Amino acid sequence: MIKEQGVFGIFSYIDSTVQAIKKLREADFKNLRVFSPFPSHEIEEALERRESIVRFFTLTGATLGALCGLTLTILTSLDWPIRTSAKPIVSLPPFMIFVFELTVLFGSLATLLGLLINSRLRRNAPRVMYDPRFSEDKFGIAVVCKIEDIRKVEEILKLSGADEVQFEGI
Amino acid sequence: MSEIKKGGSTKPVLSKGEGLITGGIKRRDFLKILGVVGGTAAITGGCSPEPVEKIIPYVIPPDTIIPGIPKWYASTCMECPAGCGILVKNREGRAIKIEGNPLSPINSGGTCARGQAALQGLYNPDRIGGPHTRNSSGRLEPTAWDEAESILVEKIKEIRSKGNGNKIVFLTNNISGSLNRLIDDWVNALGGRHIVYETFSHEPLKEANRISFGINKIPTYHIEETKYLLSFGADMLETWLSPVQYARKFSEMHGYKNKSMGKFVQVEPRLSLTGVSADEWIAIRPGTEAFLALGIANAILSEGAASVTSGEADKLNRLVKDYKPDVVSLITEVPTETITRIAKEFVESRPSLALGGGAANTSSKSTETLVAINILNYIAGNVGDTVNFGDTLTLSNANSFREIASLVDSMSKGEVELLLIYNVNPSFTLPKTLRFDEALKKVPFVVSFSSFMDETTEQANLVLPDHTTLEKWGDYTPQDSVYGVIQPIMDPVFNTKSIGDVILSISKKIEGLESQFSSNTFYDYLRDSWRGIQTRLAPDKDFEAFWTDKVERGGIYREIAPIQVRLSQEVSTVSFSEPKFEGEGAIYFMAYPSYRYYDGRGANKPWLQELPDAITTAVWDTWVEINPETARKIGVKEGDFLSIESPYGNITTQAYIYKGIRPDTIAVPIGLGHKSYGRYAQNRGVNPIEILPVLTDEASGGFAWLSTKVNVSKTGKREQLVKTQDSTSQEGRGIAQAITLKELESGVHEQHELGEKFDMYPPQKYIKHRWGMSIDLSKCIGCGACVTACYAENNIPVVGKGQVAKRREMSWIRIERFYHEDNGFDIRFIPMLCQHCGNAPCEPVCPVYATYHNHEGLNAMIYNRCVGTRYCSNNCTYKVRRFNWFTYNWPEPLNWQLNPDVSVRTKGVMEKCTFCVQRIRFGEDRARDEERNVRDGEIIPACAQACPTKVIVFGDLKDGESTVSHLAKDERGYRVLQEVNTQPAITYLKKVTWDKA
Amino acid sequence: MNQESALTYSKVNHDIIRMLDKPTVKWWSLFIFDLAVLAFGLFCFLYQVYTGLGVAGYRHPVFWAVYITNFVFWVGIAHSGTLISAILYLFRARFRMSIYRISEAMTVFAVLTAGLFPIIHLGRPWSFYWLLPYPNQRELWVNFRSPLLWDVFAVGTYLTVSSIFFFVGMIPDIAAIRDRVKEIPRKIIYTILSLGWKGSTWEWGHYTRAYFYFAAFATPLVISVHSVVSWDFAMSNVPGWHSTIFPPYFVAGAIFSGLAMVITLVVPIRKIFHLEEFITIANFEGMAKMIILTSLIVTYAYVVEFFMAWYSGNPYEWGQFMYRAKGDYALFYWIMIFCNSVVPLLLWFKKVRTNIKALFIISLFINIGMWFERFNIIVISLSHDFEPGGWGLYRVSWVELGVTAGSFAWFFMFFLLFIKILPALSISEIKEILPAPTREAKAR
Amino acid sequence: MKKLLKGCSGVLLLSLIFLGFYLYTAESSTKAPEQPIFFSHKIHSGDNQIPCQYCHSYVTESTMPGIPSMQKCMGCHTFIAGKDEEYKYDGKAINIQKEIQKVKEYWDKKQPISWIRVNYLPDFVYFTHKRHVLREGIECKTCHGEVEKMDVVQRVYRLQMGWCVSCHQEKAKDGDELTKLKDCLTCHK
Repeated sequence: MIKEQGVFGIFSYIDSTVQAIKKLREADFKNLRVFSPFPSHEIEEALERRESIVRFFTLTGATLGALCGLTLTILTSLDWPIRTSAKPIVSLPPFMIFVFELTVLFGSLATLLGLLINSRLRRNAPRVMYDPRFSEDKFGIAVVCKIEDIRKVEEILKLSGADEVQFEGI
Repeated sequence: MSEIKKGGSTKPVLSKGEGLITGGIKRRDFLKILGVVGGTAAITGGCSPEPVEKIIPYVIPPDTIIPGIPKWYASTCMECPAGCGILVKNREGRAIKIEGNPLSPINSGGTCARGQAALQGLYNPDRIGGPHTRNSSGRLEPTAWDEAESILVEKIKEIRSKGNGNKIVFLTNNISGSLNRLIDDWVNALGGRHIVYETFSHEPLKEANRISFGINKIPTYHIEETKYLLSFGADMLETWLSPVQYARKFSEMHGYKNKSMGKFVQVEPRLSLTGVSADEWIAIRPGTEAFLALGIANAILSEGAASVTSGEADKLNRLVKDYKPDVVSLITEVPTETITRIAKEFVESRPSLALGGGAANTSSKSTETLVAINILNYIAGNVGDTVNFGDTLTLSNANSFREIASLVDSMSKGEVELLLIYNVNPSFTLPKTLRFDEALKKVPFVVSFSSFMDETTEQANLVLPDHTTLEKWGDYTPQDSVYGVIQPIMDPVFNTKSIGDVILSISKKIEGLESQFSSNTFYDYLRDSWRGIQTRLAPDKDFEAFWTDKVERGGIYREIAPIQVRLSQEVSTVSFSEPKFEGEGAIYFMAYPSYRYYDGRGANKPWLQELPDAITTAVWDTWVEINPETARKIGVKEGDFLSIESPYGNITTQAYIYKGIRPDTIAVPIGLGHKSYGRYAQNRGVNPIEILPVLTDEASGGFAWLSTKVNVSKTGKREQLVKTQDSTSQEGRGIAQAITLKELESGVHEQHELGEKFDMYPPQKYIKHRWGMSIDLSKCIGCGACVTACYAENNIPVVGKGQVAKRREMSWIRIERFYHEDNGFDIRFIPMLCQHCGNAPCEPVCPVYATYHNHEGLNAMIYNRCVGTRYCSNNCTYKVRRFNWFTYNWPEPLNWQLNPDVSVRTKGVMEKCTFCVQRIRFGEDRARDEERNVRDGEIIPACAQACPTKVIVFGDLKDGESTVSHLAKDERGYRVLQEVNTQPAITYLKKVTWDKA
Repeated sequence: MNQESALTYSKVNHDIIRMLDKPTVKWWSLFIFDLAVLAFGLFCFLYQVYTGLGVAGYRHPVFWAVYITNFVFWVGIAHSGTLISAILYLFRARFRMSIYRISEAMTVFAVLTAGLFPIIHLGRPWSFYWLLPYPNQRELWVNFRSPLLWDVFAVGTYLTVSSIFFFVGMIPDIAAIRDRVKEIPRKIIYTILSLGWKGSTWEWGHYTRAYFYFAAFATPLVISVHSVVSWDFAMSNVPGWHSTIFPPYFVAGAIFSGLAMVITLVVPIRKIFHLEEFITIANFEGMAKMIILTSLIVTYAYVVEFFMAWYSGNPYEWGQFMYRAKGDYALFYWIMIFCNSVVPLLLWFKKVRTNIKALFIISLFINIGMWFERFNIIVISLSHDFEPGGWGLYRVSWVELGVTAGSFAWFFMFFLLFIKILPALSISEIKEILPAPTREAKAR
Repeated sequence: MKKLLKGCSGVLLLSLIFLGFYLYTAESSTKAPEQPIFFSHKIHSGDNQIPCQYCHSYVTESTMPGIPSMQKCMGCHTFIAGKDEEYKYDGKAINIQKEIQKVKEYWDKKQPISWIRVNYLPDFVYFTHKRHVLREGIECKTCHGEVEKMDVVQRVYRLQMGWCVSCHQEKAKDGDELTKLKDCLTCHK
């Protein structure tokens, strides 16, 4: 794998972070990774990110769940029809409960799956391009760029108010 | 000895038990059971591993047994002197169910609870396993039959050598027939006496009949033909003479049909179970029935309504002239109008019948009372019509209490050297004041033939346990018209020997008797004796054919017409006075025979112990019934322990507040309070006989049961009175409904809706059948035979007092009783069982389909699928489901009785009435084999079969012609809690009442 | 937000992660005591399985009693957790931030506890899996028409979804702990649990979206679950159960009891861990107000039940309700009324609802009252239904009490472990409501 | 991607466990216990062509087929003592005469032989041989396999519910009959 170079700025303030993002984007550095201790709308807006595609996972899961609920209840009831209390073998009103529950269950599981896949969560500690302070009170911007652009990026970060700037290979 | 094992099941495991017969290959051998016998199944389920099972074949196959196929044998029930005919079901060599013999004119197929429970006598775990003799240290120890018999032989030889043959006494219960003859002859040959002792022997009835008509006998009564029944304390539906017979006849008389029914008036201080079925209860002052009868007679005679000759009328008029209704009213505390009204009704509704002589109401003037009742019957023209002196009871042959008392006296004087006791338990049934136990100690040698270790047997020197009725040959003649055959249903369970065989076998060893008693076995003796009957009754028949036919049918049944009798001269000599009561107390003490335990002999049968008393619903214990007014006065609530003190002793038992008893009377049932008699009877309840004085009915010498006045006081101790129904009121919910005769006649009554009402769902489809039931409340007398029959048929466990206290009795059918106080005091019974609802609330709530509605309308319960959520029971409108809180066990050999066609349930599953699905399937299978449809009435569930009054009708509702589908549309029909729209398959027919005056 | 303005991001981290310090002797003794009670409960259960359900106090016709009471009680407790975390999340109620993690934990543990009872109360608990629709050689399925099966699905779904919700909400906080702890074993555990969370924008982007969906699912789910639980009763025909108001009545009751339980749990934690800065009086007041509201709804339901019984002219219903008020169990009924309808009225006074001690005591009353509410609904209704001949009373047995105590121990075992292992307050969400540090603010 | 793989393998493992369980419960396992006497159905029923019903004589009358009594065994074996030769089975050599001698010993002691049950039905299942054999004409081997070829009887089918039900389902001619044949009360009472 070809090593890419990254520049890594650490900020204390959210407005400086947002400013840095805007400037970097203006300078056509689009490959940014921003870290924050909490979800921040300002940062997201500055990054102009697209809507998360987790929702499609949710939709698929929920639909699948509803279908499962419907088929499971109807088909198993018909498989060995047993009469209880003069009620029809396929009693849709109670079956709707299963449709609902399975919609929720499958929807939630699919959302979880969507979250895990899309945000690429994996079970090891981040080693590169990360600072433990991000989970505390610092903001960070990692800019992936060519070696020749490193200086430029560093300059933008520092100008925007970065406390520190580091270099790392990705 | 073979063994069948099934993993984790409570099915009968045949193993060597103490005293159980273990060797030999015999006819109807139950020990070498073919291993593939399904046995009684237990349910496990889940992923239980398969047990390693053994299959054990017969060595020699018995000739009559095909494993898996039941055989029925006819016999005669000996649980009380009534002698009902029975059919006993044998599966794989074991008796598993008793049913009434439909051919018997006594019970016509019905039984009582005691009859059903005879099986628990047979399989009682506390039976004496073999002969016992008293050793040097004074303890009874097992011995061999040869040895035991030779001890008796030596004893007899010794007594005879001293020339004391007249000091031999054979004390038995009323055993008529061949055994009676054998014992009579045998003891006479020895020079001794045979004394017949029955706890309830009704001497006053005999004596009164002798005085009135010159016949010293107990007649039979044709209750079924009467239109008006007036009973002076005769508990004919419980223990009086022949309860199943009279229950059946009563239901014919009193059951509503063709827009009419007979009327029944019960005169007694305590409303008994019999009284509950009456249309009117007259709470008379105890012991004054004679005056009421005379008052009624007076009223009839003074109206000139009597059907007697003028000479007799004069004679009678002289006798009754002092007893004008207003005078009588003062003595009896019965209103004058009631007396005149009853008099009018009694003569106008003919044929009528007056009965008397219930044990509980037998006072020291009982003979006079019964004479007065005889007069009533006579002037109403009933004698020779509904009173049948042609067909009399053999109970008439019993010795009187006075004779028993003199026996006790001679015993204590040392005038008895050898006492042989069979089937009686005088230590328990005689009052303590008679000092029987002390007298018994004076008898040098006592032999008991009892199969159970009762109070008397405990004191015997030699115990030679007899077979129970279901294990031996014999015969019994309860009344002149019936010769019942007793045949063994199975080989003996324990190492017992028939008393007849013992007598015959020891006779061989006593010189002088060998020739007279030459039969090898009692079976031969019996056949010889029946040869005599055959020569008498059917001289032209071949004996073998005659014998086989009678054994198959269960006996000889004849009809004997009433004979005409006239009033004797002696009547005019009778003088009437109030009976004597001993004791200074203010309260009359009534000890009444229990329809569950009779005189106490039923107490060792767990089914009877757990059968709720119909009125109180109490189980496993004794109680004292006390009027709420009296209770309030002494500050007593239900469950309080009361001390009842007579001059002769003191008993302490729990109070039951009962409006059906006079405020000046308390009542305690007889039957419990055993000091021994096995684990189920021992130290349970109290025996009211203990505090009774030795007072006899003066004229007849019969025991005067109602002869004591007592003091009642609170002890301060209190416990829950264990009973199965707490609520006494039906809260106006129309569970047990009634309708008056007038309403029915006029047709002005609510017609219940029979048409299909609007439903969300399409009507259900039933393939071929829809099983249903109808229950006629006008016939139900609350006797509990159905309950016990259900226990027997469906392997229902007995849970014991502690569990019933938690209302965990397992009975699938219960007799609910509701008190009504709006218009006089009145009790209604309603048998409550699974209603097999068309819209069963229990079904849809089961998550695993353990209960569902099948194509024949059955509400099925699949035990092995049940996980035990108990939701079905919560949702059951009728609360008829039972849950197995534990795995219940049947102590060996009670488990031999289990029905192999019904699963034995283990802990954690629900169960309930199945309409006896095993019988339904059996009937359907048979019909299919014979390529026909199931006939109406062919399939009968155990409860319907046992019912002596034929309350329950079972059949196919889909078949428009069946009896049950007609009854379902009956004008009296209703369904319990119909408004819940459960659409039950059971139609109840409303009880019919006479309009209250 | 005056009080909170003293908080800084690092103080949030510090204070919350401080709670995970080595357990004290007190904690250990509490934990061991808890395990002892749990062991006793387990013994009672095993004894019951071995001997038979008869060792519990059930008696005909009361076939459900303390176990199902506990089931409904714990499911009810669970509900307020989801309410606080999901519903209030959707409504953006700020006072939820500091307490939602505790209440979510409470939800998960309460459902874990509740889920035991349907199995404990079975006659044959070893066959409980027959309630699950799985292909088997018998070719038998389950009865989807049975409310008990609805329960299986509802509670199962609820447990899964609330666990996911609970866990997902914690990922960033666990990452924060991971970044702080030094000892190797803990570091590894938190590393695994944090799933490599970095706090990057794309993570946050998907995260907030997913979180929103979880909340959106959880909200109807929570209502459905307690509705389904109420249908266990309402779908039957027992007088006192068969009622259309049961679902809303049960949901309100669940929230009511759950809020009380949150207070019961949070008050001691706040005191022990000195979290006054995070969990403020205002938070409590917000909950107290919700308690008033739900108490009124519940009281309304009590009244309406009586009214409907009377107005319907149904003798069975009316008989049942008169029995509740005047019958053998009247004491329990009036305890319920006192605890649930009368005591919460005190919260109308601001002085009371801002007094932590008073709140704590009131919350205990409500817990007791709500337990008895379920007990009354179940036991009194069953003991007095259609058929007077079948009426009977119930008395609790020591086994049931043991199992009940065990269930509390089971719940608190999880809770004790939770406060020592996982962040009991949400680090990232508290930061969300803190004013973000800006250079402008600093300059001023 | 790794994550996905891991997840997939997890799901796969889970379904394998389920499948295994399903197969385990549905499988037709064999069970051939060693009996107290080497009784060969092959010799009796196969070689000598004795019909099943000769020994299992109640099969068309009763719920149970009947295990032959010792008397029945001796009915023949009083006259048939067997050849004094080795009979090969499962690598073992069995002396037929000695085995028959064992039967005689039992008979002399008037003791039954405790056979080990091969085909087992739980107690709560009510199966009637009569209904199946007599009415429906189902052959013995349908459930017991080709016994006439077995020296030691072994279980061919596990006789589990699903197996019974599938046959009941096939036999049903119409909907009503299917309902009847699949009624739980048919086998559980």
